[in-house]
Amino acid sequence: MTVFNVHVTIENKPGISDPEGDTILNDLVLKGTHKTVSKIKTAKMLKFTIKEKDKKSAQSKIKEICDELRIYNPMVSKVTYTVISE
Amino acid sequence: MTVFNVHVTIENKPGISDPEGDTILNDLVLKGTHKTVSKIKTAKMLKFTIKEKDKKSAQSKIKEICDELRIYNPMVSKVTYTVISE
Amino acid sequence: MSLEKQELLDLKSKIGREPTSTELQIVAAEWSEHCSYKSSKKHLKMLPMTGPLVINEKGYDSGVLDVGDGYVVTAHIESHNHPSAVEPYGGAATGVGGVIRDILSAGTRPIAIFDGLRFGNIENDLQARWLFKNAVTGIADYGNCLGIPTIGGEVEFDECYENYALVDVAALGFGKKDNLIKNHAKKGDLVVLMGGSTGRDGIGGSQFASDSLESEDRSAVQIPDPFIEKLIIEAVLQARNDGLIHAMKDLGGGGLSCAISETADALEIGIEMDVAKVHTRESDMHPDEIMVSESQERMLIVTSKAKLKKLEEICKKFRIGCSVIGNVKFDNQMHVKKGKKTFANLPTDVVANATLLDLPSKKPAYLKTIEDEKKFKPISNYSKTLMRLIASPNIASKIWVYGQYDHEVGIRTVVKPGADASILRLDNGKFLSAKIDGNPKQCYINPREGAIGCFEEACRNVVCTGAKPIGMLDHLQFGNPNDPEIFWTFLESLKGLTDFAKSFDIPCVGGKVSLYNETPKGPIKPTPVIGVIGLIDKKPSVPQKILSDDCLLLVGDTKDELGGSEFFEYIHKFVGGKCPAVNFDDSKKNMKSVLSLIKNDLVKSVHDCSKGGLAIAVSELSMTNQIGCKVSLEKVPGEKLDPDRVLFSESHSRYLLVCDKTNLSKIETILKKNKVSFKQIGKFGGDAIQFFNGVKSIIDLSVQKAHKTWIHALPNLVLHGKKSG
Amino acid sequence: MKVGVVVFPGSNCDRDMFHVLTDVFHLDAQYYWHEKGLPKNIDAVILPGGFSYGDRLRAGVIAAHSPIIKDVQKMAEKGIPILGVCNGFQILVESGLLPGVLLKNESLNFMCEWTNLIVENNKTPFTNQFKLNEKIPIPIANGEGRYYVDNDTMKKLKKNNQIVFRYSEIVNGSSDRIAGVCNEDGNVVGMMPHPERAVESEINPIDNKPSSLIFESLLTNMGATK
Ligand SMILES: Nc1ncnc2c1ncn2[C@@H]1O[C@H](COP(=O)(O)OP(=O)(O)O)[C@@H](O)[C@H]1O
Ligand SMILES: [Mg+2]
Repeated sequence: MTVFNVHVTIENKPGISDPEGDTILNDLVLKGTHKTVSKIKTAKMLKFTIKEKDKKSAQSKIKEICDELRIYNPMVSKVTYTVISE
Repeated sequence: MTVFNVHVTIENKPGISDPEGDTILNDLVLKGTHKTVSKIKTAKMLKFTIKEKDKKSAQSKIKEICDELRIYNPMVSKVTYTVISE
Repeated sequence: MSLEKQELLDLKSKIGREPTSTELQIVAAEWSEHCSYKSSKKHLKMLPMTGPLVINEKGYDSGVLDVGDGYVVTAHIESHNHPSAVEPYGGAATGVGGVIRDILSAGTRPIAIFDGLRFGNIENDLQARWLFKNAVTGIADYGNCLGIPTIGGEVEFDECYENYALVDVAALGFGKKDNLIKNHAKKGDLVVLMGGSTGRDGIGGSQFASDSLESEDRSAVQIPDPFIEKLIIEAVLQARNDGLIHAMKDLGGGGLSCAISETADALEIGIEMDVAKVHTRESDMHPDEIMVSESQERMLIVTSKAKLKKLEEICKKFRIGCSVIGNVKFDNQMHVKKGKKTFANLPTDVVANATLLDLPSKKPAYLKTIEDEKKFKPISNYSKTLMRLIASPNIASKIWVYGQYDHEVGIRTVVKPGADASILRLDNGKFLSAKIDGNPKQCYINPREGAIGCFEEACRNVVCTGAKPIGMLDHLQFGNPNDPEIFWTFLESLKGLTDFAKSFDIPCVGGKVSLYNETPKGPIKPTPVIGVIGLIDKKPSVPQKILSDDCLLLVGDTKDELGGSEFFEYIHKFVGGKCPAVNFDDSKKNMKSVLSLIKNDLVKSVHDCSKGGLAIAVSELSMTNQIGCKVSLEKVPGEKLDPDRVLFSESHSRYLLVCDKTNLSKIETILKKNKVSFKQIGKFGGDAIQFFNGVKSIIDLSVQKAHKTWIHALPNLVLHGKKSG
Repeated sequence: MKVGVVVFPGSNCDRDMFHVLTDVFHLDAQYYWHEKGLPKNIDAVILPGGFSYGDRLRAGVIAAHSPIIKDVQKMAEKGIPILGVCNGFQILVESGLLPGVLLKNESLNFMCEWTNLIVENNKTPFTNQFKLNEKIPIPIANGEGRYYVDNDTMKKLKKNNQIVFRYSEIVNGSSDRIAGVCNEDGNVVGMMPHPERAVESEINPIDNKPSSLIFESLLTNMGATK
């Protein structure tokens, strides 16, 4: 068994608005001196530390947990899994 | 000028508690059937879309913005930058 | 999104030609059950809607009550069931947003929110737990950000909501009568869309609300933006103060299609609009999408050319969008263009008035035997049974819920949540109290008596604060109305509410119908939710601390009415039995007498008996005051019944009164004079909740232990999955 | 005596604060919109509670970049009394006028409840009428109210007597139960609880006198400096 770090990124699906990102862009960044930023999208990340036999099973285990425990709502969010280290 | 995506990940510095991660771990994950997870840490991510001449200046510009506008609070948070695509 | 075959024929014959695709979309949105009330409208007319305090104006989305001295209170109720069942956080939050804009569109400032929440059995259903937790967070995040206090509500769990959620939200507004918007339009007036941008989210939403979940359009998820809503509120109120608004309507179900057609129809005008002028989130939206998008946080305003500049300045100050999308005509047509090209051109009365249905109804077969009781195992330990009820999700304290809601902002909240009804102070020195109540368990057993019971319970809660009920909101939630048995339950409930409203002179000032509430296992139980608004002219009854030796009186008869009670359902797992029925004469006498005792300052505290019956009502007084109580069951007014019946019957019209013993005889004189059935049933003191049957002690619970269980049961269950009790 | 109430997009206790200043304490209060400046002749500034910019990114951080904050800074340097309540406190912290940060409550929830404060510093313009250790029953209503500072800053706070209020019990996990702090000069005070919700007996179920002293302190202070 090895220890893995799995990063789960949860963000609104494309086409679903992200009011927080919009506010940070329009009311903070674009009010400042930096005008080359054209979009900000927010996401939430959960970094799991898990013991599994390999990278693949670490990822699939985490995916299972996130689906089962409704860590995100598939109706609104899309989620990406990245296994970082062994 | 090229369009870059820069991901900024904001998380608590080591040593600063993360009640949200702890709660997800203890009240959700460990209550279920998955006991191999040993830690969960939460982070917030901002995905910037920015037009800059190269990767390096995209990253340094975003870093500048984040420092200047206090996108993260240096007393409690640490931040990592990843330039994703061109 | 589509019309029924018959509706399509209707539409064609009314306009005398083939409709365009945009016209079809517009009409389908407006003729959906949600927007047109096509199944219910004929029948809703039976409710009394007028009264000396009711102000009726055309085009209002909320009811208006005159509370004197030049001030009005507005009220409205809505639900957001289907969206909450798939996305509880966003669904519940945008539900708050919608009802707030209804209050705003009359020109009043929203001052209070109420939420009624219903889910499956959270003791064993993880999804119900997830729905509950997220719906509460959604309401909290939205209302808190707006700075409108959420001061009351209810939470109930029942297996019939498995895989589903009922999220009802009511709101109150307050303002000067002179500031009410008098909806009108003048020649040359402009139609302005203000607020957030129009996007693809929520497309198909209102149609979705009228479909059962299985055929749901899963793209109909709405993202709440309370920050924009807050800015809209401030901008609209500023525009109102500056006299810039001729007419106003919020965008809710059906989006622009409904807002434009209903505004035009109500004002008897035509509106010509250009979809290219709508500020959209994405650049490639089709006119059909723009017309039916249900993006939240938008308002439609009719203003004049001369006033436009000031309106635009206000919107700019509050950094919200403001687009002139059309102008007022006098041809009674709803004309939708993109640039020069016409996409729809329909008579507004055709769009705004769907053909009403007269659905068949039939008494459900199950009702024949539902009131029959079976034999129960005798209760061996009443203390244990009471403790289990105290810990049961429906009875446990809801502080975990309302503690997440800012209920103080606005500095009006005189009595905070946790009492029977909260009290708000008004600027004219009067006080307002309100509560919403539902009881699907009783409504299932007897739709008529159950609905009346909800109404009476809401009245009772308000009366406990010393307020006289002045208006009612009804929210009728049922399954698929095309099932004659379901439709019968709808009609029965409605008739019951109508009879009560007429007999008690409480006008209905607003309401909502939500049909097609079906879960994968079938229809929900009939769930009317009733809101009652009460007014206090002088001093509100703020509960005073109960002390040792204070007397406990019970007003009203306890009857053998345990159908749908928590005792039957939670302890005996039995659905059925005799449904509590309100005796109108007794109800009136009891209300009147309680109000007069409060007015004369004779009681320290008043609490109504409802869920869980007398045993729970007494326990609640003891727990919240941290003092013991000794009650004799044989003193309880009413027919002679077994102890379990006396303890847990949910008969209506009952009030617990607490008084200092020096006031006892005065109280007795008044109650006797009013020919009210009552008795002193106990005394406070010590540190245990005790019930005696004759000399035999049948319940003896430590107040402290009970209190701890009562407070922690719900969060323990929701957060940690732990059952208490 | 002029008191400025600063309003940001999303402020929602501004009207409550204004009511208390004008109707209860008969002060000459004025609203100031975040894009404008503050006049020179102002005697005190209050940043009320609410959800400026919807609490996005972090409560208070976006508002801290508003133009008006530059003027608030100047006033602070001049020694003029400045009070931030709830979101106002968050803004003062995010703009560097006060030390520390306000994190999500340990419960992770928004919390609306009555608490008790203990007065730890009675030398500020908002606490000069209190006895030390006096108790104030007062409501909180926030989601990000857990005050945190690192060890070094905490030492400094203690040394300079910058802790103004503590909760009498653990409420949300704040470092050292801190509920309010001041700057080194003591003229800028931030607090999470809402005094404007507690000064009128009609809506304060416990005792409205202690909270009133916060405003009476200000009155005394202004009387003294005038
Ligand atoms: N969802 C909720 N939101 C706000 N307050 C609630 C909610 N649920 C319950 N409450 C409050 O908790 C108290 C008890 O509620 P409930 O048991 O429904 O009262 P009652 O039995 O008197 O109708 C009331 O003050 C009520 O307003
Ligand atoms: Mg009650």
